[in-house]
Amino acid sequence: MEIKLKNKTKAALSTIAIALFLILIYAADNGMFSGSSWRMFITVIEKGAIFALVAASMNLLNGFTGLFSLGQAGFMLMGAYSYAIFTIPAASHDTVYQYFDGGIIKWSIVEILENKMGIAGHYLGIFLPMIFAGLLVAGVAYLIAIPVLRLKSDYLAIATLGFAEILRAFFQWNTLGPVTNGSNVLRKYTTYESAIFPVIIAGICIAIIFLLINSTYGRAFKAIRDDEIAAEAMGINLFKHKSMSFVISSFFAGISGALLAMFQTTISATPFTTQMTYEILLIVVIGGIGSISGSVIGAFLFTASAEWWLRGLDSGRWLGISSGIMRPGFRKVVFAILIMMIVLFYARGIMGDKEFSWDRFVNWWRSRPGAIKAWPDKLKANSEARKKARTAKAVAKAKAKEDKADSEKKKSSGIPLFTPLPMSDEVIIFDKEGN
Amino acid sequence: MKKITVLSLILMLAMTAFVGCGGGSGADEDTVRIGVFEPASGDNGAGGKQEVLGIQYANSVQPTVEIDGKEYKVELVIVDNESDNSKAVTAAESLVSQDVSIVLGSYGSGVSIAAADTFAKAGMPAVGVSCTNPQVTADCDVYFRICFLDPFQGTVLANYAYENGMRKAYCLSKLGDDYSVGLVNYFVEAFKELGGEVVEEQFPDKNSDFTSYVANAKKAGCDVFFSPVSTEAAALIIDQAEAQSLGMPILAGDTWDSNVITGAAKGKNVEIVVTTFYQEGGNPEFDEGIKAWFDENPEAVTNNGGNTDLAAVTALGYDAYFVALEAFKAAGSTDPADILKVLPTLEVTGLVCGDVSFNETGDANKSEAFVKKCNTEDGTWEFIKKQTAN
Amino acid sequence: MNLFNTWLPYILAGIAVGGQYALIAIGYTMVYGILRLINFAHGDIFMWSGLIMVYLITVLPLWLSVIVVVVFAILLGTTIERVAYRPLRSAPRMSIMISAIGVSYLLQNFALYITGGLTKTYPAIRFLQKTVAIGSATTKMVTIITPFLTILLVFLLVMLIKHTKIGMAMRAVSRDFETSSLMGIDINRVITVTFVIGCALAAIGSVLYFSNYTGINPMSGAMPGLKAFVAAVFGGIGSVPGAVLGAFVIGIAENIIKGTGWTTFSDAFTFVLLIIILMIKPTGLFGEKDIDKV
Amino acid sequence: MDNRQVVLKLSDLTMQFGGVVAVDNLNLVLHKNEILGLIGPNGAGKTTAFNCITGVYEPTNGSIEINGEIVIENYPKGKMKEEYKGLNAGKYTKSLVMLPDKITKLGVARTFQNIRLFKGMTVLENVLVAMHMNQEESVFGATFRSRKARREEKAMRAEALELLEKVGLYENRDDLSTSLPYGKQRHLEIARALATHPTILLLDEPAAGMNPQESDELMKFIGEIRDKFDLSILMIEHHMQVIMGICEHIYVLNYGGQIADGTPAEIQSNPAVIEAYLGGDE
Repeated sequence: MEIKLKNKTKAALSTIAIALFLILIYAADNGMFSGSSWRMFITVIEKGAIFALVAASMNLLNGFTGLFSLGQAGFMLMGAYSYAIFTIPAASHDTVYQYFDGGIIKWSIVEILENKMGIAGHYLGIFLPMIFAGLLVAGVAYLIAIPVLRLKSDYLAIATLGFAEILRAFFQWNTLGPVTNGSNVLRKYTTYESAIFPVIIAGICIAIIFLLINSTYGRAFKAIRDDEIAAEAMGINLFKHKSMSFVISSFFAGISGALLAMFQTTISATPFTTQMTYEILLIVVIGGIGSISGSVIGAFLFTASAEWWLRGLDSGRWLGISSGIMRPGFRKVVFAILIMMIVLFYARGIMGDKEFSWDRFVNWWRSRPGAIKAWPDKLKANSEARKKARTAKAVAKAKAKEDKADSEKKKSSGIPLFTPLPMSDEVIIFDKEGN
Repeated sequence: MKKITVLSLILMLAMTAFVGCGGGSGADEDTVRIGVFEPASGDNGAGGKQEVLGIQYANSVQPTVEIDGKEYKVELVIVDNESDNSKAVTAAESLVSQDVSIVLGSYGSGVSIAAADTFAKAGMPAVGVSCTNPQVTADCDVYFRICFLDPFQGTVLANYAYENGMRKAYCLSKLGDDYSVGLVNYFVEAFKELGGEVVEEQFPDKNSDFTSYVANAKKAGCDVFFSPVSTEAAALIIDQAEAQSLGMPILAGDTWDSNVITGAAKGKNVEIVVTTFYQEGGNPEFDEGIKAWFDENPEAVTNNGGNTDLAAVTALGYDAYFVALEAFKAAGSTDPADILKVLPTLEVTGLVCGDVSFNETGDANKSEAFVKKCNTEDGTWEFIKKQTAN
Repeated sequence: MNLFNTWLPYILAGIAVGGQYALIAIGYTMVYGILRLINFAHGDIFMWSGLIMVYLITVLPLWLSVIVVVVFAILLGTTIERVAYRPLRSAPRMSIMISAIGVSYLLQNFALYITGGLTKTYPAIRFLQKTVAIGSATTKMVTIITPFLTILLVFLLVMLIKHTKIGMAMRAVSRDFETSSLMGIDINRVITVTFVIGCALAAIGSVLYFSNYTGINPMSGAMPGLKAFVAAVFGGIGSVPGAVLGAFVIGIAENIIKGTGWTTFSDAFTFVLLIIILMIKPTGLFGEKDIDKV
Repeated sequence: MDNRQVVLKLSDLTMQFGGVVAVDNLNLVLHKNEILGLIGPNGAGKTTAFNCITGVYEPTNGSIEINGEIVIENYPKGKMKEEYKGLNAGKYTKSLVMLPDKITKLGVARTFQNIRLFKGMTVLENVLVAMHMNQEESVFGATFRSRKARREEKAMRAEALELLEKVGLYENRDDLSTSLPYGKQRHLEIARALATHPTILLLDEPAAGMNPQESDELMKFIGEIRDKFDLSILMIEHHMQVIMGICEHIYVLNYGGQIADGTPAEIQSNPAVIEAYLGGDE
């Protein structure tokens, strides 16, 4: 009993879902709901969107190109800094760069553009440095790619991890203080005002990654992931495509870094450790390596659990249960155990390597337990439809057998001609394939 | 089937978020909540916990407050900011979302700076307990603090060093740590002005090998080893100083006024001098009270590092709690906005670490720091003098 | 002579920490040699060995604590192998590496919970922490003992690998995993023994390391772990003498860098070294070339 | 002599791994539209020779000429200088390397002995991947679906489907490549190789694992694609029935060295070949 929706229906459903989501965020962000949980909801949405973007970018590398890279935190760090440095208002430079005589950059792009173009300049002033952050990171990533991409899987992982650590030390270096503020936090830079902003930017970027993956270049990436040698034999230039994936992934990591800077309102190099890269990697794993929608879902789940739902485990009361073992740190233990369970018993993650599709969603929704109970009148219709489908399937199968035999015959007689096959083989069984 | 299990699990979690936390927000009418924004883990975990102890002790001493003629029970909402600037924002947000009336904290300036904008956005008054970096209150209307500042402390330390004949200082700070880098900076500024000479170095995150830094200080022929770093690193530095016979006093700021240091230095041939907020024995009543409280709460002793020696930040935490209560009384309301209005003019007396009033940036008006020296024989602090910036 | 005296403390420190890295690096190099897996959790096993010692010393005498620590590390390591790596052995390489990262995350977070995020002070082993003077430098006894003990242990290990049956099996498995299993070598046993050796050495390393740098927190294992791994790569992964040499090189170089005032980059340097060696000689100093079968 | 155009020429090709000479002084000529067989016992170095031609390995000594141009050439260098056991040590002085993707772009396509399909992809996608190298649109245009990209994609799909139809995989186009039965996977590999628009096709044991009837079909199929796509084919095969039935000329390798070459009839009666096969491990 499978339903196939029309493309128009799918598009409409997507539009409605996105619109509802944005309205919900807008409403919650502007305090239209009472109850302070909504504040936390907004925080989780913002942070989740940012991590969804960086997870998707990591998935592009690890899941779609098969490059096990662990440099994502370093690239985020760089993106965050290059955004922040150029948007600190001139008046705040003395406070921010308090140990470096106000730094060497005494202006803010946002202010310059604002003076010229008003409010449009303000947004352009946020947007341009963000893009610049992405481009700068992409450029550095290209330089790193030249030596690093020659390495095999695990060496690559450790080398990229090393580069991230080097970047971190570099940004904390006192000598660069007039630009990076050394070990001290950068703050007071321009940030977004509405939670809609990171959601939309991250959404657009993820959509671009999605489009890329479904282009011929995306196919080339997947080919490299599946079999480097065969891909090369198909005329795919390994270095060109690997570095392309690496650079594009870094670009988006840079953008997400800029968004993270805006979210946090202060930025310092300290938190961008290997630990952070591991967390991004675990998001990718939870969502499913090779599924962009999985990474998005994973990011929101991870953020919500870590920052919100499981916080009670640290303070001794969770789900109404109070216990002495729930003291600070317990949340992280539970969390780590959950992740290990996913890694060991559920290695494909939430989405496997499938993407979200309305077809599957609708079919899953109909097949969930309780669905039939909920609409008893549909029960009969369903069973009838199922019976009908079964007969249709049987007929189709019989026909397919004939066709197969037919085509076999044709093959033996030379190059067979096209014979359309009934659609019965295309039935998607969600529980088996998409679990 | 698996899918359904996972999904129901997720749904269950999601429910708890709204139910669990939401349940909290619908608190009793007669309860007022104080948010405690402190690290319980990470680099500053030890100090953060000691600061929380002071607040908790104060809460046990004075669990209620009378606001506008009505008796309120005071409830503490404690979150862990993990000593991590990126986690600090969400931790702060979770406090705001739990309807606290005022926030106290944090130990370590970085997290306070990171959270300042979140509190500002929510109009939530915050009182810094031991965050000494000037940036915490600068450009932030909601942040106040009851301790002195790094420029002041740096100058005090430089004065002390110069007055005691030290002319060349080795300054060690931790890369990426605003507190130590900032304090070293002010120290260097003041020390150079006095005519001293300095050697500056920084050690990277997660470093535990201080052999070479100690060797560097010896090589450079310095007279004093200034390293106002976290207590974690401090213990390792003391250890190496002993192993290599450093031969010069170690000077540090308020973070070192902790039993971690006295514990590490006990029985070792090192000289440690610190500046701090609180003079032990300055208020015997408080000292005795908290020791008795420790006796009743074994968990508090664990959080204090396994013994009942007092840290300065515990005393400051105690003071911060009472500042918050006074703010409630003065505002006559539990609404953050009302509290914010009365804070700039608030004056609190009778505290353990000296009276508190705020200047226009929101900093406490404090003009002297206590200089203490570690007695390495019995592992206690000895009061030396009160030192001013001039 | 003067120059020597100036640099002596750095070199001594470098040799000591190098020896400690070496003991960790052996675990990395052996596991990688056989399973082709970077055991990201190895550094955390090292950290846990130190942590357990802190708790044990309160109830047991010193000598017994050390033994129990070694046994604990072995149990922890083999359990991790059995639970987190063995089921994934036929899975893609990335999965098992992710599993290793997951285990590392779990071990660190569990340590965070147990310690409450506070740094624990390692128990004083008076004999190791005694101050001694060498030339112009004074240092701890452990600094002197470490390189000798390391070399002795490595010598024993090399003997074991060269001259015992299990050692032979290990060499065979590291050369060709599949063929060896077809030849009737009990792969699981070989892997278990590898983990036993690696973890035991890491535990001994932890006693030396934490006697020298006495603070333990949940992140204490991460940096030494990464550095030891770099050492293993430097020496040619799979090669025990290579890992030991690499560890000493990294330990000494790191301390000399600190001595020259580039302290900001003392950790970053390790990774620079890694990238340079991978560029020039991807198989490390003593590594063997691996030819892809097509 | 054969006066057809020479499309592929191996001269003194030697490949030595450490102390093992896998391919020893191989000289081979492939003419246009010829079907050439490369046979020999296991471990004779046939696949290694393929890997040298396609740029996977860098040969130790010798040269490879494609369509009249030397594209790969090497001589023993460094440590190999002393270790080198092959012939013609001083003959070559240039070091020309070409990566596999460039070789493919020159019109040399191959299949693999142990099928190397892209596992995560459908049959159609497998073929589409092979067409990617001819795409002109940049990654930017392709991502944002420029008009050119859409046109190219459409053309690719049409061509791929046509190709699948020709090899009899049209019905399976949306199946996962690994879900195909073994024989069809072999066909898909060939289709994929054809999608790169080759002039020379290297087939590595295309009939492996097939029953006599299937290999008969395969033989016909190979002949057909040769004509249809104007190919020159070099194939490694163990099925003597296939080799003898289809190849115009055969080279025999043993222990890396070339022991004979000639027409199928000549090979069948060559004593050295018989010796190698009877005395060898087959």
